[in-house]
Order: sequence, then C-alpha cells, then structure tokens
Amino acid sequence: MEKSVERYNYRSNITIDWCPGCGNFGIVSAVTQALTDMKMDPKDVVAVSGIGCSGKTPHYLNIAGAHTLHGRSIPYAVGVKLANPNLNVLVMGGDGDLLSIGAGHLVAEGRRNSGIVVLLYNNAVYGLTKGQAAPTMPLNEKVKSIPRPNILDKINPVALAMTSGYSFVARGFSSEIKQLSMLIERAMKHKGSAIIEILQPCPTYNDVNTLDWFRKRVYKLEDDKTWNPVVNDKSEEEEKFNKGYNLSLKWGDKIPIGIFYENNTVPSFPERLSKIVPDYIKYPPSDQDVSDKDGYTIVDPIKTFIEKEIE
Amino acid sequence: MEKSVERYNYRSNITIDWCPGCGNFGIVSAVTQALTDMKMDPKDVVAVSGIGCSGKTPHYLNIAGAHTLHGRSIPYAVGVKLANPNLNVLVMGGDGDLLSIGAGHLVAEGRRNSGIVVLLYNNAVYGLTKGQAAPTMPLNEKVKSIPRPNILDKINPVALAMTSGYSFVARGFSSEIKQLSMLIERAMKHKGSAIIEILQPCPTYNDVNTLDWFRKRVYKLEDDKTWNPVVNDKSEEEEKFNKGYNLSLKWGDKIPIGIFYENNTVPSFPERLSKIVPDYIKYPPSDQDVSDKDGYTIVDPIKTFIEKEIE
Amino acid sequence: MQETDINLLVGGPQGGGIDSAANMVSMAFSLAGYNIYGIREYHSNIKGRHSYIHFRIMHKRPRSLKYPVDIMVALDPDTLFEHMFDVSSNAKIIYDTSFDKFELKNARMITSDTMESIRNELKSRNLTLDVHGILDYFRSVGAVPIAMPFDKLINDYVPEGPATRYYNTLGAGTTLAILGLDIEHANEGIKYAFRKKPSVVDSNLRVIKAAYDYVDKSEIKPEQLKFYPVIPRILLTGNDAVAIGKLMGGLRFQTYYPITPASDESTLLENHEDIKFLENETKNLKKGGLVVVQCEDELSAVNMANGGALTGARSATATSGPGFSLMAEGISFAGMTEIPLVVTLYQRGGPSTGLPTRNGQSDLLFALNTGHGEFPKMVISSGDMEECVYDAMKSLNYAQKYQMPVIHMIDKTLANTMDLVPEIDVKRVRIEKYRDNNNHENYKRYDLNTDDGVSPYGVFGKDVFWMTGDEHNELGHVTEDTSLRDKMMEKRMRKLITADREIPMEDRAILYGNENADITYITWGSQKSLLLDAIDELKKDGISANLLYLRMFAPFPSEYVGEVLKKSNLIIDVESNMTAQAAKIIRMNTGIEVKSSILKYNGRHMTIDEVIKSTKRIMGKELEMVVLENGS
Amino acid sequence: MQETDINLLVGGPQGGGIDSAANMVSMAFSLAGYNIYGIREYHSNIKGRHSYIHFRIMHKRPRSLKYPVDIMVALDPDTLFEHMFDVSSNAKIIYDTSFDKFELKNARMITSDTMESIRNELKSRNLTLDVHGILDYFRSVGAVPIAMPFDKLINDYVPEGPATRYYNTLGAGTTLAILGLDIEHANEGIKYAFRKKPSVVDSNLRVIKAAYDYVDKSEIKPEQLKFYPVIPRILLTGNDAVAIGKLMGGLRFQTYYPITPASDESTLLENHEDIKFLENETKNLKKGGLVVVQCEDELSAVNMANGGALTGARSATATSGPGFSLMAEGISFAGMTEIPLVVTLYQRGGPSTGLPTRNGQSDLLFALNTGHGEFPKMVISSGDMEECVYDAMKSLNYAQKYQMPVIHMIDKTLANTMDLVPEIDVKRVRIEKYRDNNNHENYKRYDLNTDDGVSPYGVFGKDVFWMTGDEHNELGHVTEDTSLRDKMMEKRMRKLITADREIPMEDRAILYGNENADITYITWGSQKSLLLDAIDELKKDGISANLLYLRMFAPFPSEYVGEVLKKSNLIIDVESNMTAQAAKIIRMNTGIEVKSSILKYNGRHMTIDEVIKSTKRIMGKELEMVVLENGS
Ligand SMILES: Cc1ncc(C[n+]2csc(CCOP(=O)(O)OP(=O)(O)O)c2C)c(N)n1
Ligand SMILES: Cc1ncc(C[n+]2csc(CCOP(=O)(O)OP(=O)(O)O)c2C)c(N)n1
Ligand code: SF4
Ligand code: SF4
Ligand SMILES: [Mg+2]
Ligand SMILES: [Mg+2]
Repeated sequence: MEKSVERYNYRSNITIDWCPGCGNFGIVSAVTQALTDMKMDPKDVVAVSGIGCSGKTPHYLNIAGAHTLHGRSIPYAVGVKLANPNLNVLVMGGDGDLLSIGAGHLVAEGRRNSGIVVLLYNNAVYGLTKGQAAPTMPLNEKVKSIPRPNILDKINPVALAMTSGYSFVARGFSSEIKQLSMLIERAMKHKGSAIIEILQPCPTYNDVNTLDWFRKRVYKLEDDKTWNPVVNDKSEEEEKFNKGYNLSLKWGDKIPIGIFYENNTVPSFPERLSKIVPDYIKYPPSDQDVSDKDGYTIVDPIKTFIEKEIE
Repeated sequence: MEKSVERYNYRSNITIDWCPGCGNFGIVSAVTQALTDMKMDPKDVVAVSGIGCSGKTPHYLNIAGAHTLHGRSIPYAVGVKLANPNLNVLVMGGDGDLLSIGAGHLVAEGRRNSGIVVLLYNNAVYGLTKGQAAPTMPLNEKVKSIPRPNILDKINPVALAMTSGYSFVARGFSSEIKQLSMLIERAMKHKGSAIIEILQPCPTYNDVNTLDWFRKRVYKLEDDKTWNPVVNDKSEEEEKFNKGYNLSLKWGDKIPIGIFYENNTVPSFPERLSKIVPDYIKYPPSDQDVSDKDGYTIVDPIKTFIEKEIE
Repeated sequence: MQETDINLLVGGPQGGGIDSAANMVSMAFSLAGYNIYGIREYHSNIKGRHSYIHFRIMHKRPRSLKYPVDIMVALDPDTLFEHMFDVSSNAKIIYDTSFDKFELKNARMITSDTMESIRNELKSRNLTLDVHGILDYFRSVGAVPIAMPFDKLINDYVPEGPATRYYNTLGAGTTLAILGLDIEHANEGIKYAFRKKPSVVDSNLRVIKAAYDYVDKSEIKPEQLKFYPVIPRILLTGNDAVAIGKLMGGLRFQTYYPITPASDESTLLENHEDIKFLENETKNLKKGGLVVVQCEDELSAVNMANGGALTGARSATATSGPGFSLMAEGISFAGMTEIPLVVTLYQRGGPSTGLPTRNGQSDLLFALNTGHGEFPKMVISSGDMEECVYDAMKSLNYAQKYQMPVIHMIDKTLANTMDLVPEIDVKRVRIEKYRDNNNHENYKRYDLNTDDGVSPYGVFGKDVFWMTGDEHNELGHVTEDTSLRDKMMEKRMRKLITADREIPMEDRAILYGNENADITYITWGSQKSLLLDAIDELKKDGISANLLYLRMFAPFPSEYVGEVLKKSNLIIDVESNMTAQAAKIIRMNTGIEVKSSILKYNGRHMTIDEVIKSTKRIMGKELEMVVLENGS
Repeated sequence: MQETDINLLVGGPQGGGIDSAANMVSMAFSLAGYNIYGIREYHSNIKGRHSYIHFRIMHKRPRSLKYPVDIMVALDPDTLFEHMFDVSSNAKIIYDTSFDKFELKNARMITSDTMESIRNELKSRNLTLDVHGILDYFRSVGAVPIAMPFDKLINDYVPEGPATRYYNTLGAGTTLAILGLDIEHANEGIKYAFRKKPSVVDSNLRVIKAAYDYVDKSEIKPEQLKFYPVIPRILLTGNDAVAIGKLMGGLRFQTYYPITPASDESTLLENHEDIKFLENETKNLKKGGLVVVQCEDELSAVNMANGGALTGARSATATSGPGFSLMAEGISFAGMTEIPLVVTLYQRGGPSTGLPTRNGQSDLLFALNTGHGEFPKMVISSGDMEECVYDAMKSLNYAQKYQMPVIHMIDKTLANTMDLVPEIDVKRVRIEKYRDNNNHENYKRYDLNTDDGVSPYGVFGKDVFWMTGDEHNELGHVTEDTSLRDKMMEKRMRKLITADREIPMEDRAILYGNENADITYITWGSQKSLLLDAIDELKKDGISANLLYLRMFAPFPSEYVGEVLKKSNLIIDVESNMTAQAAKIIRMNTGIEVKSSILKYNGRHMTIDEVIKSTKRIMGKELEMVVLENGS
C-alpha cells in the first residue's frame, strides 16, 4: 500500500451492460472515488467477484480483476490475499452470491479475518438469472419478477457479518456515493476483514426497494456525533458489539447506513500467520524464489522433515 | 405425531464404536429418553446425520435413519420433511459438519424454518478425522490433537442460529441428560425449525473442554424462574431476541444452558406451503397417487399448463 | 406451387420484447394453420445486448433452421450489423428510419471483438462504417431494406407511448402483414403473447393495426399466403416440455437453484404447483399438489431431492453445467444408497461459466463419469419436444425401477427451441413404481436376495430402516466386511445389467433411414431433427444417408451400435462440442473409431445449410473434421 | 542360505498403538540393515475396531506383501479371529494369555457381518466359538501359538502402568526378540517411534527389556538373523513422499479440508511451514515459509488454491473422493482460466463415503472427465514412493508450464504404505516455471499469438489484467463473439497437444520386462511394485511376463500403448476397482479391448500370492476375470 499514483483512470474502457438506472453504477463510482482518494497503485488492488450482475464489476475497473465462480469470490479473494498479503483485495458480490450459495464462505471468513474487503450488493433479487428472490428479500414480499409473495425469509447481512466475526462491518447505499467511498476507504485501511452491505436498487426486477424507497429511509450514522463504533481496546468490545448488533436489526421506516462496528483488537490472519511462517510478509508465497540458478530445488528435504531419516 | 407407542426400545442393537467417555453416549440417552417420553412411533421419526463421530448416531437408534454426507444433513432433513411434513425429523451433526462445510445450509434453514430439529454436537474438534480444530474452537486454543494453537477463531452456534432465523434456539450439555431430553422434546413440539447446541466432551482429542471443565461452568437458564424466552406475540419479539442474543455471547466461567429463544409467531415452511400447494398436509408429495389403476398419469397436462395450448 | 418455407430473424436488444414478438408470430402463424420452429439466441445480459430469434415457418412441421433468412426485422441498428451475412438475396429487411444516421462506433452493446470483425468486413468492401454502409451492403447482395418510421407510426396509434416499448410488436406485425397473414391472426397472437399482462393488450393491438395500415398504404406487396385448417397443438420450448413430462410422470418434489438455461423449467413448475387432474376414474385417488423448493445452492438442491425421494415422493432437480459440477457428490450418494433421483441437465457452452446462455453438448463424458467411485447411473438424452416430454416421464420411471440416479440431458438449443407440438398423449408412457416393500416386520433395505439387483424400496414414514453412504449391510448399517462389500458392489452394478436387458432398443438408439446408405450420421440431442431434415435434403441431391441416433449412454447399447456401424460406409459424427464425445464413448464401448465429424462449439445452434455443405466437403475428402461457424 | 523374507502382521484395536509398533519395528529392522515394506489397514473409527499392519522384511527392498504371514502379533483377541486364514503353517502367533477365556460373542468390535462368517467358519470345523477354538484351528494347520502373560510382564517392568498402554511395544518387542534382532536396534526403534513423546520413551524401553528377557527365558529359539551394514534411508509413507515432493517442487501455498486418507499430507506440511533450505548458493534468493490453510470445505480449498496461483505462488490442494467431487467446478474454472493448479487425489474405497479408510482405484474415469465443459487437464498417477516424490514435483511443473489443472492420483494403499527410501535426489527434477510475462505495458493474459497455446503468465501484484470463467478475449474480458470463442477453445486445447509432444514417454507409460513375454500385465498405481515382484516370481515358474505401467492418463500416450499391446500375447489388466477403468481408457484411445483382468474392490491391498494364483487361473483359461478377496 505504499506505492501510489497520481491521476489514474480507475475505470476501464469496457462498455457497461447493466440496465439503465441500476444501482451498480453508483457502486463503481464509489469504488473509483475511493481508489482515487487513496492514490492506489492499480497493481496493488485486486477486484474479485462471483457471478451475477454484480459479478461483472471487475471488468469495468482498471485494476487487476478476477471474475470467478458463483458463490466462490471469498475463497478466491482469500487465496490471493494469503498468497500475497501485500495486496488489497476487494470482493464484489451479489446478495445471492454471498448470502445464499456462498454463505458458508462468508461465515468462515469471519473466523479467518484475512483482511479482505467484501462489498455485498444488496438488491434483494438474483439479477442475472431474471429476478428470483435473493436471501435479502423479506418473507411475503412481492416484487414484480416473482409470481407470488416470497416464501423464504430474509437474512440480515450486517447482523450475520457481526455474528461471524468480521472486524469491520458497515452498510452503504449506492446513491450515497460520497459516504460509500468513505466507507470503502475506511474498510481498506482496516487490517482485518471488512464487509460493507450496499443497498442497491434493481429497477428491472425489484419494484419495491426502489431508489425512492431507499432515499426516504436511509440516514447516516455518522450524523450522530456521539456514534463511535470503533473498538481499540478489548474492554469496549462487548458494549460496542451489542450496540452495533442491536442497531443492525432496525429496518423499516428508518434504515441506518454507516459503520456499525470496527474492532481493531482482533489480529488479522496475516498477522497470525506471521508468527508461524518465517518472513511471511517480506517473502510471501507469491514472491519467493523456489529454485537455484540451475533450476534445482532450494529445499532441503531431509533437514525440513528431519525426523524421517534413518542413520 | 398422533400415533404413539408404549414401551418401545429406541436403542438399536448395533455396537457403539465411540471412544470410552465420549459425550455422544449422553446424547443418545437424551434422545431415546425424549422419544420414550413422547411415546413416539418409531416410523414417525427420522434421524438424519452427516459424517463424523456424530454422524454414526442414527445407526444406534431404532428409528428411521439416514446417515448422509458430510455437511449435507440439513438438505437431506429438509427434503424428508417437506416431502412428508407429517414426519418428525432430527438432524444430528458435528460442529464441523454443520458450522464449517455445512454452514451455508445451516444459515439457509433459518430463512426456511422447515420444522426440523437440529442437534449440533459441539466438541470443538473434527473427531472422526483425528482432532483438527472445528469452527467452535476459539482462537489460540491448543488441544492435544493440534500441533500449535488454533489459528482460526470460533463461531458461536447459538448466536449464528438466532441471526439466521431459527425460531427455537437452545443449548444443552451431553451430561445433563434430563435437561437435554426436555430440550429435545420442546424442540420437537415447536413448529418451526429448532436448533440445540450440545456441549460434548471428546476425551480423545479435546483435553481443554473436558467433562469437568463443562461441569464447573454450566448453569441452567430455567433455574432463573424469571427467564422466559418464548415469544407468542410479535410485540415481544425484539426484546426477547435481544436478550437471548446478548446472553448467547456469554462464554467463560459461566456457560448458560437451556432455551435462549423460542418464537412461535414465525410460520413454518409447511405452513407457508399449505397456502399455495393444494392439500399439502393431507396428501404431501410422499403420499400421493400418481397413476390411475391402469398405471397411466392422472395429470391433465393441458389444463395444468393451459395457456400453452393453441385452439 | 412450392411449399411455403419462410426463414425469419427478429433481432433487437435484450429486454426489448423479442420474446413477446416470437410468441406472437408463432401464435399468429399457427392460427393460419402453419407450423413453426424457432430458436432464441441471447447474451448473458439483462438489458441492451443483441438478442434474436431465428424462425422457420412451414405447413409441414419444420425440424431445422436455415440460413440465409428471407425476412429480417431489426429492432435496433445492432441487428443490421450483427447479421450482415445472414440474409438471402431478395430478403426483406425491416428497420426503423431513424437508424439511418447511426454510426457503427456508437453501437455500444456490440462487443469490441465482434465490432472489430464487422469493421474489417465493411472496410474491406469499401463501405462506410454506419447504417448507410450496411444497407449498401445489403442492397449489393440483392436484399430489400424496408425503412419504417417506428416512432411516428407508434405515436400516431398509441400516443400515450413510450414508443420504444412497442418496437417489437410493430416489427413483428409488419412482418406478418408483409407475409400476408390475416390481421385477426396477428391480433390473436398479441392476446396470446400478452396473456399475463392484459393491461397492455389493447395498445399492442393498436400497434398491429398501425403495422397493417402502413403496409397497406405502402408499395410493399404482401405475399399470398395459403391458410390451412388448424389442428390443436401446444407451443412448447424444451424447458416446458420437460416440466410437463415430469409432472405427468408423477414428479411431486422438485428442488432447484436458479441457473440458465435450466431454471425456466423449475419456474414453470413453481407456477403450477396446483395440479389439474384428468377426470376419469381418479376420484378416489390421493391427489395433492407439487412442491417446488428454491434452494440455497445446488448442493442443497441435489441432496434435498435425494431426501425427498426417501419418503417415496418422486423427486428431481434441474440444473446446468456449473450446478451439475456441484452435484457430483450427491449423485454418487444416490448411486450408493440406491435413491431414485432424476437430474435434468441442461447443457450450455462450457467450460466453467463459459457461454452461459449459449448452446453446447460438452457435458456428456462428465455426466457419464460424474461422482467418485463406481456406482450405477443412467444417462439419457432427448432430441426433440416429444422426447423431452416422454423421456422426462421415463426418467422418473427408470429411477424408480432401478433405484439409481438418472441424468436426463437436454441441450440449450433444445431448451430454447419453440415448437408447435400436436396434443400430448397421456397414455403413451405408463408410470412404473418402485418395487414395493411388503415385509414391514423385518425389512432389509438392501436385501441381497435379488436376482436383478433390485431390493424392495421401503420409505420413511412407513418403514424403520437405515441407510448410509458408507458401504453397508442389508439393513443399511455401516460395514467394512470384505465379502459383504463385494456382494453389495455386485448387487448395485447388477441393476445396470438388468436395465440393459429390459429397456427396449428404440429408447436407446435408433437407426433412422435406409440401412444401406452412403453416409451414416451419428448424433444425439438437438441435432436429431436437423439431421432428419438433412437426410431428406441430401436425397434430393441423390445422396443417401441414414442416422444412428443415440438416446441412452448408460447403459450403452454397445452391441446394437457396433452392429449398425460395422455395416456403415462413411460415418460422420455430428455434435455440438469440440472433442466428439459421443464418438469417444462409441469407441470405448465398441472399439470402432469414427473418423469424420462435423462439430460446432461456438455456442450457436446448427443450421441445415452448414451441415449439408460440410457433409459434402467430407464426402469430397476435402476434410475429415469440419467446424461449423454460423450464428451471431 | 535362502534370503530372509519375513511376512509379519500386527493386529489390535484402533487407537491401541499399532502405528507406534509399526514405526518401531521398521526402524529396528532398518538399523539391522534390512528393508521393510508395510501397509496399514484400519476401520473408519477412532478407538476400538480392528486395525493391523501387514509387513514384509527382506534385505533387498521388498515391493509387495504376501499371505500367509510368518508371524502374527495379536494385541487383542479380535485379531486372532479376524485373521484366521492369514497365517502359514509354522507361523508363530503371539498373544496374551488372558485371551484364553475370551468368547467370540464378546468381541463387540467385530462387525456383525464379519462375526457371522467367522462363526460359520468355526462351526463348520466343529470348533468352539472362542479363543480356544481359534487356537485349535491354528494348531490344526501347523501354526504355533505363543501365549504371553502381557499384564504380568508389563507390570513387572513398568509398575506405574497402565499395562494396556504397552501391549503394542510388548508385542512388537517380542517379535523382534524372536526374529533375532539385537535389543539395541529395538531400543532405537522405540526412540524413533516415540520421538515426539519423549516422556514415554523410558517406560517403553523397559517393556522392550521385558520382551527380550521373556523370550530369553522361554523355550522359544530366536532366529539367527544376519545383520547388514546400514545405508541411509528415509522411512516414508505415500502421504509423506508427496508432501516432500511438493515442497521441493516449489509449493508455497497449500489449502485443504480434512479427509482420509489425504489430510496426513497437509498436516505434515502444516507442521513444516518453516522450510529448511539447502545451503549452496541460495544465499541471495528470496526465501520464505510455506502457507497451509485449513479451509471450511473443499469448495473453498480448490478455489482458494486457484486464487493463490493467481499471485504466482505455486499452489495445490489435496483431497480424496468426496472432496474431489466438490472440486469439479473449481477444476473446470482452472481449465478455463488457465490456472496452474495441482490437486492431489488420494483414492479410497467408493462410491460416496464408501470405505473411507480402505483402498480403491475407482476415481480414474471421474478424474479424467471431471468438471463440466471441455478444457485441458492433466491426470497423472504414482505407483511407488520415489514416484510420489518426483511426480509431485513434476505435477507442479506441468501445471506451471501448461497453465492447467493437474490431477495427481495416489491410492490409499500407497498413501499408507511404509517404505524405506534411499536418500532423496534434489537434482533429479528441475523446477520449471511458467512462461514469464515481460510486456507489462500492454499485457494480454490470453494472448492468442502463441503456437503452443501457452500465453505468458502475468500475476496479480505485478500486472493489471482480468480473468473470468466466462469465455473471454485476449485481455480476459467476457466475450460471446463466435470466432473468438473458437480460437480460445482451440488455444486452450492446443496446450494438451504441446504437453503430449513434450513430455517424455518414461513419464507416461513404461514397459517393464522383456518385450516378447507370454503375459503382459497392465496396471497403474500401487500395484506397480507388486507386479514387478510377481514377474520375478513367475520367472521362477518358467512364465515370462512384462508390465505396461501407466503413469499419465491425460494426455494419454495412445500410440505407444497401442504399439505395445498390439505385440502382446495374453494381456491382463490389474486394477483395484470393479470396472477395469484403465482398460476402458485404453480402448477409448486405441480401440484395443483388454479381455482378461484381475480386479479387487474389497478395499484391501493386493498381495502377491493372490495375483500369481489368479494369473495362473487366467492362463489356464479357467476364468477371464478374477476378483481378489484377501484381507481382513
Ligand atoms: C453454481 C452456479 N449456480 C447458479 C448459477 C447461475 N447464476 C448466475 S448469477 C446468479 C444469481 C445472481 O444473483 P446475485 O448474486 O444476487 O447477483 P446480482 O445479479 O443480483 O448482482 C445465479 C444463480 C451459476 N452461475 N453458478
Ligand atoms: C466432503 C467431505 N469432506 C471431508 C470429509 C472427511 N470428514 C469426515 S468426518 C469429518 C469431520 C468431523 O468433524 P465433526 O463434523 O465436528 O464431527 P465429529 O466427528 O466431531 O462428531 C470430515 C472432515 C468427508 N467425509 N466428506
Ligand atoms: S437486472 Fe437489476 S441488478 Fe442487474 S443490471 Fe439490471 S438493474 Fe442492475
Ligand atoms: S474421537 Fe471424540 S467425538 Fe469421536 S468418538 Fe472419540 S471421544 Fe467421541
Ligand atoms: Mg442480487
Ligand atoms: Mg466435532
């Protein structure tokens, strides 16, 4: 994160093929804004996505991009991050991607805390497969793309992320670009794993949670100057966690956006690994020489696995 | 659940091959106790397990048993339950099974609320694969089967289940057989999906959370006569949920066991389906005739899919 | 007079109503007594990218599509560019006057790669890089561009707008008018296409009127179309046909996770959980609805379907490649524990996410060998609408009879084919149930005392028994005993021998045409009907061909296939994949190497013209393998 | 004097220290200059069920095991029953005096199925259903039961107890004493076996003394064992060997989810993240540790390894059947996006959970065809310790060079074989890296301008590029362009042709023995060394045999295999599966049908006696296919 660039265009020149009015446009703007503000070297940021409308995002950014498999963006991102902990890794995933088929990985990442930043695009539907209910759609809700009211209940992404152990948890809104870019920047600067639920209108399929619907409801947590969700000392943990969690359950006429919880006392996985794996940060797996100048192994199998030798 | 039997031996005659002192023995006792108390017709209860030491349980019970795949016990159980909602379906899964490889299904089942009962055997290790850390083992804990302190953090099963939407959430202890059998009975009588985390010593691999360790710490929630975690009206929901959730975070010198939360106001999936699928409870998928006396279909394809016909 | 044979292409932006246009055209023609056959091509995109329907309209039932087309309707300028090579001399090209000013470089939704080849093509012909250029090109080959003022016309008849919403109806309506269809048929087509959105029917009818009035007043001379009496038929896609077959076949529990091109089947079923029954003699039967569950992923879908089957419910799931990959473990479990599971596998362009909305037949070897370890499974494949219906029924039967997973393969082309199917025969396939257990006292789920390998099937709710994916004894308890292991392996595999013996050859492999032909085609899936048409065509050129059509890959009809091929002369394998998978399977089972092949893996449907041309190249020994390239 | 050739079996309850006994015996013999070869058999159970190690001890390196055994050590009564047919006349059977009173019906841990066959066996011989009966049986065949008072002996030397904890050492020590090994060797064996638990070394040494003293004072006459000079060797299992090879081969990122019999590899690696380097000339290199991640499941493991590889780190994962089934989608992704991924696949008894701790070779066709769609992958297989080491290195090389997934197959027998391997050659295999990208300005990840199909490999952290599992253009952006699609498919598949051309035949298929033999065996995996021994044995009987040993199934060396087999006389396929999968692959690729086969699918390791006997039955035309049954 030390390298930095001036005046770089973080948007690629690929035509965006999202529907007109899609909230994803705002997300792209917020991401490029954050990268611009941070003067991020494009080689140092990797965008990892799954499959869905959301999954197309990396192609629209002029940074390294991996558009992977439905539900598996987190494992890919963690692979990149742990093999090269010096990279900034952003996950861009749909609510179906991360909370349905990928929910197991989302939960597991809380325990790992690898230091990735997860952007969860919440449009309450499966966009790319034509509008089926996503796990963020409440029971009995009826949007235009489903033939009858939703028979499954919703999961609360902020509450789930907190319960799973993410050490930075926030919610943004795709039309509040300035706040969202601030949230992304904060998340990227946070050492452990961060997640930002992003409320995102899908005008094509979701005619309930529309742009206006959100506009009327969202309010910013940071507008309350007494709101301080940051834990820098274990003693504050329980209280701030409970506050953030209980707040996350609020949904209805007023929807809070902003940071719900940030805990700086939980070591990240790279920090944990550094204690075991020699020179992990200096020479991570991505950056090692594995052969000598003649091309032969540099590992001493006997010394490494010493107890196995006879004589 | 109407049929009932007197004096039935719910233990099968299969030799149990768990290690001496394993907490699983207590779980089997509690299950058979509950079934005995409920005079359950053995044909009406199905035990579904994944793979692990825990996964062997169904063979030791004299009720219908499906010993399925690692991590997939919940999908199997839901398949059985939704194809025949008149059955009582018990899931018996390890903490690795349900919280690691199966975590996605565990979370999804909260949204579905099919009416299954999940018994989560928490021994903090992967028993059958020789003692690796399970997702319930805290960060930095060192049990005898792992070579270095645990590098992953733990997930809290009660908190996760509540966040996911289970409408009955409890914790038991394998040596508190009477309470555990009561919890199982209560869970089985509950309409929505229920989960019981069961603290279970694994003397072979886990030398931290031993029988004594638990004995010293557990206390019963119901011993506090003011404790009432049952929601029968939506208005109580928020407060009781918050109480139960915050309590679930307590872990250490005192570990609460008992019911954390029961919400009777969430319709179960079979109840939701009954509104859409004709005669769902009376003639569920398991119990329909699909052909006439000559063996031909009884479905009228044209009338069913009417809009597809021309002329 | 030559038989009517119209090839039509309607193109426009994804989300721009191509589907409704297709439905409307199909219905209108069918009311005029015609048959239609159409295939949809579209991007993996919700709105904006190029999408089209390729149709063929004949009185006798068409079974294939053909390039070049006789009429093309361009609902956007992109269509003109994308299909520059797809029109015949004489073709009529209907487009909006306003496109005139459009420059190629502004066609944002044409992908850069395609853009580049169009640009090169126009440049090499010294044409301008805009609609003028492309129209010049069309004129140069003899085609007739017909410009219509889309917005003005629509605004005149539907002033409330927005006009863009009616481009599809205007384009389709104009086509019908030009082709000489009665406006009443067109109107009925509208009512059908918008049957679920009654509020828009009226305005669309007005647009039809606009189209007919316009053609009437213009210099265009409508065709003289002959009308035929109408016989009852159903307009089906492959997705529909499988759904209907499954329900008729007794399916009562379907699980799925959304995926193209499979989920249309599940969505259709989900909308018909309220089954309508035939009236005769079913009065006293236990009749209920269908349960369809949208799962959290495909791991859940396959295993939940397995769970449902344990109660005796006929259970199935449907998916395509990526989801199928996730089902391997659950299929192996079904094989081991002898669960009647049906998986409908809709193939799309692979590998990985691949071409998610395009055609492919590249999952055959995977399906055949899917899941770790050795266990019996059946793999069957359908090639036309009727097969989709009846094979879906048979799949459920096979699963029940032989207590094993049955993989029913459909390709995307077939799934998205629109075909008018004569009435469905409810007595064609008898429903066969699992072998019932009548020993509830001492029930052994895996009774070894069985000649055919099939043990009675007890179900949860009626019997107490055990089952496990571990090797097990007759009671379903875990065992590691060596001799019991051998017996159980042999019992399970024996069921495949039983199936091989019992299932009639016409359900497994069929030789269409004359035994002693010059050419023997081999194929499976959606190319079936195309090759049948091709054989007819070739006959006109004095070439005799027959078709060895494969419907079942496991158990494979080795002997029959071997016998047919031993007698064949030039054998040509036709598949929508790169590695000629069916040919490999044939060699594995018979030793016979099929040397010539016509393959296509660009994701688009095969057309009869390219197949015939390639056949002739192979006959002329110009090439052994031809890769087909048609399609945009 | 005949060469020493001792077959030994140590059996006892799972968790009863069989492993330590095995390690101790191996080390002791190796210090006496011998070689050992052993295989462990155990239930899927933590404590209590029957487990055993089958050993062979020779001066020259043994490569197979043989029944009947010459010595059997029974640490529990179950062992006596389970192995009633496994001892030779003359065999010595060491057991605890207290077993004498034991009745078969009290052997709770013998599964009911096995129990039943033992019971029937004893009954048919009119023997009592207890230890007396089984001892009578042993005596009747000429074997010599040696009863020892286990508890008393141990209590005398290790009064602090508990005695049961030392049964293993006592049994093993007695064996060594009887076989004439020096007590010093036995003591060294103890130190090795308990090197990680130094606190118990002393008490175990005392038990060794107890054993030697006992034999000394008894009437048993120890063998006269010749001692040889010791050469340096390493005691390896297949799991160890692969781990070592991977690390030497440059592996720096390994992901896994626990599963038998794969996770021992990952656990070993996890305990050696602190790599020790060779000293010469590596001073200025960038050296760091190994990262091993225990994942939440196999979906995560395979995809996380893919992710790691995107940074340039050599990445791999390891699993067995059920986990491998879950990896299909990730492997298809690696094929599509050209990721160098290595998956070590440890085969166990399938299908489904199957026989989780037993042997099988039933995942070959699945591995070869895994993942939806068509993409290049390599499938290689190892058959002995050295191959495990060097093939693991080569797998990483192939993955890097050809940018595709490489599946490296090991079977459970090999994974759990204990073998003394002469020093590892660090210069045997050169490390080959991916083709570096040196155009950082205009980098095209999937540059089509490549003859061999291989484009330069850029990595995250050094290059900005894109990649997707959708079909893509050279930059890695999604495309659905038809001609680009064809080019990309062809580019990817071309890499397999390149690999086929470049990789030397000895890494793919080897003909061992005389070209013109009466019999040609075909095999792969752990039967390799057994068949090499068998060929030697048969020679003694005047039968000439050779072995076509297969190491690489994709790309398959069709031509070579075809040529060899065309010249062969009687071809016998030897595999640990039911459907002769390698033979099927041979037929698919060469058309040649292999008619005779020796197959085993009861989950136990093959032994040379049963293979030789079966060979003779096949030669005598008694049978075409023989199913082997040895093992408990
Ligand atoms: C294994 C697998 N299953 C299913 C699919 C089909 N699929 C593609 S996108 C998608 C869901 C998209 O929804 P979401 O993740 O919410 O993203 P959105 O489109 O709403 O941004 C699905 C199910 C797939 N590609 N892979
Ligand atoms: C797909 C798959 N991956 C891995 C395994 C190996 N496996 C068997 S049991 C087990 C874990 C057992 O741990 P847990 O679920 O906690 O159950 P316990 O033994 O502790 O009761 C694993 C990983 C498997 N059977 N299937
Ligand atoms: S379908 Fe919804 S989420 Fe997808 S691009 Fe369109 S508006 Fe956006
Ligand atoms: S390993 Fe642990 S959980 Fe498994 S049977 Fe033994 S004590 Fe019980
Ligand atoms: Mg979404
Ligand atoms: Mg556990």
